[in-house]
Amino acid sequence: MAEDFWLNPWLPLMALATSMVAAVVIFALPEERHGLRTGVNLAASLLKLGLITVMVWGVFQGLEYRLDFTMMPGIEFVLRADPLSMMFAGLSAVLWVLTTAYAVGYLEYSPNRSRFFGFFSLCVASTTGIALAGNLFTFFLFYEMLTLATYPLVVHRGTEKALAAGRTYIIYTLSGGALLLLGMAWLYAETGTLEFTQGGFVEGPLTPSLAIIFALLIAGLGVKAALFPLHGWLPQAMVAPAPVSALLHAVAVVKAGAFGIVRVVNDVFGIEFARDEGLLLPLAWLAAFTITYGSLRALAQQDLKRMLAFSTVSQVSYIVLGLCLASPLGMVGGLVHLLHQGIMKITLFFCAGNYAETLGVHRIDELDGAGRRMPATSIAFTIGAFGMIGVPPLAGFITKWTMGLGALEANMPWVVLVLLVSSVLNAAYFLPVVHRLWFRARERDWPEEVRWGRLETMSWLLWPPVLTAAAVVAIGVLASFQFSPLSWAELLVNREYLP
Amino acid sequence: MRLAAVLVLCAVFAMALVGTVWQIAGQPVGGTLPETVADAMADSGVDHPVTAVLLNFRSYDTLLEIGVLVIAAIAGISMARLPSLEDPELRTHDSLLHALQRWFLPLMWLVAGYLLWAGAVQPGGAFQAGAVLAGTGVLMRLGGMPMNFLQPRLLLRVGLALGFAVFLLVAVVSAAGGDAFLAYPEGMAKPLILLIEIFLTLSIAMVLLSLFVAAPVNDAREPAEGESE
Amino acid sequence: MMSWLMAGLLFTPLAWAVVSLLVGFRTGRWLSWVGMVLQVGASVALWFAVARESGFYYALGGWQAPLGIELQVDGLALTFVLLTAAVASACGLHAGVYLDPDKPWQRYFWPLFWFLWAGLNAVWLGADLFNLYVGLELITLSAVGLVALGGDAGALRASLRYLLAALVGSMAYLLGVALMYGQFGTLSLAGMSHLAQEYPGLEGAGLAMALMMTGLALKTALFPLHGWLPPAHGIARSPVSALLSALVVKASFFIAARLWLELGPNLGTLALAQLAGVLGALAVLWGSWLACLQPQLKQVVAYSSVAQIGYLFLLFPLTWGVTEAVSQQAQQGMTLQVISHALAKAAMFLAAGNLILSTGSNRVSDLAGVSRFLPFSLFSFGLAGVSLMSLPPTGGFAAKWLLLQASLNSGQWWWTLVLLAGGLLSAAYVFRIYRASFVEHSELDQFYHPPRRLEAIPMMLALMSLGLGLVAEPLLSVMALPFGEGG
Amino acid sequence: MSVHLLYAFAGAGVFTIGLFGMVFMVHLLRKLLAFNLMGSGTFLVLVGLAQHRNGVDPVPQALVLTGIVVAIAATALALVLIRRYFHLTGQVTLEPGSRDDEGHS
Repeated sequence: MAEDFWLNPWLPLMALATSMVAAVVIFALPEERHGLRTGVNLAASLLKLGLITVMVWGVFQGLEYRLDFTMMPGIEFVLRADPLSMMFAGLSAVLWVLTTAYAVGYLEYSPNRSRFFGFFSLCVASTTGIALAGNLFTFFLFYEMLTLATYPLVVHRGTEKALAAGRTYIIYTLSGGALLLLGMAWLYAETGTLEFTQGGFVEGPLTPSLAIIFALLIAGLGVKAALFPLHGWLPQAMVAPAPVSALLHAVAVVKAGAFGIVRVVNDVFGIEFARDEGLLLPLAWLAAFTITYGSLRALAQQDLKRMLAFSTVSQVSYIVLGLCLASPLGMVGGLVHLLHQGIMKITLFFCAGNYAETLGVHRIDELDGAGRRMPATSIAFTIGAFGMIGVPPLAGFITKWTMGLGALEANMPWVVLVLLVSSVLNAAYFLPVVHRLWFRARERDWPEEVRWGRLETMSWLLWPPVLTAAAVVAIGVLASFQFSPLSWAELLVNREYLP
Repeated sequence: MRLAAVLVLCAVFAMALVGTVWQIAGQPVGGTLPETVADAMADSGVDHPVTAVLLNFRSYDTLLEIGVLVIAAIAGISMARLPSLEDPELRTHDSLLHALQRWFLPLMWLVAGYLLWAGAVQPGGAFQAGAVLAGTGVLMRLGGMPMNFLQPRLLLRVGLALGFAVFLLVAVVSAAGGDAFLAYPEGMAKPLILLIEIFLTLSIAMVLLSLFVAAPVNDAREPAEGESE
Repeated sequence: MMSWLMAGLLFTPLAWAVVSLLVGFRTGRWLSWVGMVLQVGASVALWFAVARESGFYYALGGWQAPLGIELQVDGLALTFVLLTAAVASACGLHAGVYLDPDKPWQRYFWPLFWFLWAGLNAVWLGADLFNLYVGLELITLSAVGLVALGGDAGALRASLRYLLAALVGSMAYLLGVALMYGQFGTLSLAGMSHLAQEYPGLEGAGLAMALMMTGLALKTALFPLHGWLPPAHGIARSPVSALLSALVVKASFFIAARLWLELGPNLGTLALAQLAGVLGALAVLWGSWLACLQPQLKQVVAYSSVAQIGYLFLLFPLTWGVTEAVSQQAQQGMTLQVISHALAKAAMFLAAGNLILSTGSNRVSDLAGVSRFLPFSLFSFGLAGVSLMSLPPTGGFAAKWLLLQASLNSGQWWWTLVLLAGGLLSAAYVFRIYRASFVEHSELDQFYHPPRRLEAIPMMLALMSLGLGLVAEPLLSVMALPFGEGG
Repeated sequence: MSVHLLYAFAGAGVFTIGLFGMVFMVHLLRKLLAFNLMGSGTFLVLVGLAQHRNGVDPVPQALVLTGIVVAIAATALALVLIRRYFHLTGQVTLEPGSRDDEGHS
């Protein structure tokens, strides 16, 4: 591709527009046009995947994709592609395809699908926007749009419980948004710019107001990233349909928060500035605490999806913790976990959804013997769970190993201890599930069993977790391959942050 | 308790207001408008400064003011009940009133006409004339004269809008010629102002009268004491 | 060319008021369409003309101030004229379908509507204090007439309350005008501004200005003088509510703001500025809180107006005793807030009208299940809600951002808390409506589907308020155009 | 102190009385009368203060004429509304649901 190809500036916008346009089209389609809707959905997600792939290649070649225009005095709308944004955009593009396919199967025969898929696409559009945002303002724009687009998904079922969860969700996230806005406005008043800059644009020395701004920004982002004590909405939001949970937990919402923290630390304050001024250490402690706390709470859960939710609380903080190490390897570990955790967690949620949809099983103690009834799903679940624990050579192991090295590099050995404790705890809540799946015999009938002919479940539901589970293995085994997440994270860190 | 509070507040307000008036009266600043008015009188087309201000210098105010009157009339007749207008019960069968009417009505029309004409040189003008004219209408109505044009039909609406429409047309005609909105063409001020005033008088009388007439009256459900007016 | 456009702009609404008085509702409807086209055309043409050249004073009748009445035709005024053209046309188009043409009183809708429009334009362009008073009364009386049109006891009670409050407000304003004339011997705002600069320390005039602002605050429904607004805006027909909330309350605020910006630097005090800000802040909090508690849909929207008006009054503290740049930001923020609230609130009321039409009830709880059947109007309502919550990229956000910057840059950080809390509270009442619509256990399974045209209009308005944030920069640059000083 | 200024002070007083009536009275007709008092007070101030300053001044006189017409229009509209309101509810105050015993003028 030529370097001055005229389409280049428009590629980010087109990637954004694919899901945006899909959303509008889907809203406009009548409820009963299922086939067409599925077609639009899949076509749009594949198109987006293609566009992102082109951009990934371009960014790898060192190309710059950037589109900007001025919205208000001093405020620009900027979309651009850099290695970090490609990482997140790529993740959301890949998982959008799979989740869409999964959702088509999951929601078959249920009402309000037009509404669901419309907001679903908007949600993905927001995520893409977050990934491609070139300044804090654009980031904020899509961050809030994400909040709004996910609300209808959370309350989709319209039950009392769903509405209550939606309420909690909206209170948490909008309050977070308000904090973020305050921090952003203040930052702008102090510095006069919001443009993400390599190495940060905040200039020392650290004043009290800068420290407060940092705290405000992190708190605002921490709500979505489910940092303790701002995680309360996440387990409640489990009432949403499984594809939504998968998306919320694996890609869109929590990752948006974590991604935002990465952006703020790296491109607003600058990693070295933040480290040298001691901003990162409290954040590291908070992340470490959240990792342990989430795992402990997960231990106590009986509901499968709630357990996964607390596991998410714990796992997302790995990203933050890795970042706070502020050493090259630590950052690589944290950033790569953005992808690894997404793929592993979405596998687990797909599987949980399959159990619920096919067998009517929601609780862990009802899972006895499910491995025999649904082998493919259960294998996928097992792979995901082992990945989470950090069993080599799966994806989770890569994360933990790199981060451990990074902690030593940064001279923060206590982090290694946190990683170890967390892995033990992960094993403690995942292994019993795996044990029930494979080694317990079924004594009762399944609560609500549905049969789908030859396969263990509907093929729309079966293939996505199988594919993601395969990916969990692949990105672990092929970690040193040129376009693997790990290599990309290394490229990113070496090129941009800690050369 | 509430009375005391309101009284105290009003007293405070009154004192502040009197103080303000005192302050302002003590140190007026700026130019004097009356001289400017006097200088411009020659171009105004009328001889009385108040009329000149009303219908020439600040004619936009007057235009909008007539609009306000028309609005009130519209809102009024929007609530009128049609059939009640000619209810015989409303008619006063008072021989004194009838006698008065016979003598007064022509006289009042004359007064109205005079007020209208006098506006050009001394206090008076369309509004005063219209008010007197409306007064005759009220008398006629109370005396039970059939005034079918007060039924909220096209005729009434034309009557209400006529003065305003004429004013507006005059305003826009000169603008169409490239002059400012509401400007009178050279030398035409006097006849145009007179024209406007005549139609305004009619319309103002009509508005006031229709507001007097327009109200929901004589409905069976209405309590007895509500009939008193 | 310019003078024809001006004449057309002033003439059209008044002429259409007269003509539509003479015909029935249906004829009035298509006549009004023609009028709207003319009016929108004149507004757009003038706006571009001024954006290309610069603002000017338009002397009515050829008499210049202080003798005659001059109109101040600048970017700001024309932007508001344009806004009025857009919102009023939308409301008029909606009303043409929404109102029942067979009711005998509806024929009076069009003349009142056009008079209201004329009054609004008179206020945006007015630069003469007494003329502004007449314009205000033109607005008030036609608005009251519209609320009361064919109304029952409740509507009459609301409109009487509205009328009495508005009359007290205008009298206070007029008394202030009387005092000002006694002080300065002129009615032209620009002339007064010059004199006030020349002779500082006129305490009497300061008090007179405070009196005028109090009267205008009453007419704008500033807390705690807001009691009349929710009943009137809640009970009127939806297109009328939209007009009232979107435009009418802004007229009196606009005058207060013009007064403050012209005379405030010399006649205002810190206490007055901060008081206005504090009352605005309380309005934001109290109005939003009450909006959360209302059982009726339109009351929610009406109380939300009380809250949104509160933001506007932050203009006063943020432009007093601050640097030019901060004042500029505050003014821009205020302007955007007026525009975006007008668009969003009109969209909201019109959408609420559609929702009421389809559920047959004004209660929030009766919206259960609507999200399944009427996504379009609900969507418009939601998009407008996004602007009220001031999330990006809406005009509401742009306004809030500028106000945030102004308060941070002037060191008055406490207003930022109000802005943020207000945003969250508005989210609370907007989401209350969404939440109700997502409830699935509705008894109603069939909803009436309003005509497409009714649904399209609020959507257009909502999209405009959404897109406002994207074009804020060019819009603001026109409003900030240097103003050609005329006679 | 000129006689004109006296008018202005009287106007201030009349305005305040009107304001009091507006705030304190509940009967709608009384409120309306109070509004007219406020109007009269305002017009007194307008003319009195201006004439104190300028001598005979046609501008405030014209303004007062306009103001009177506007006030009359408002009064008339209010009266129509009050009459219809009374007709529909039998009430003479704005408090919903409570009948007023004051009697009507």
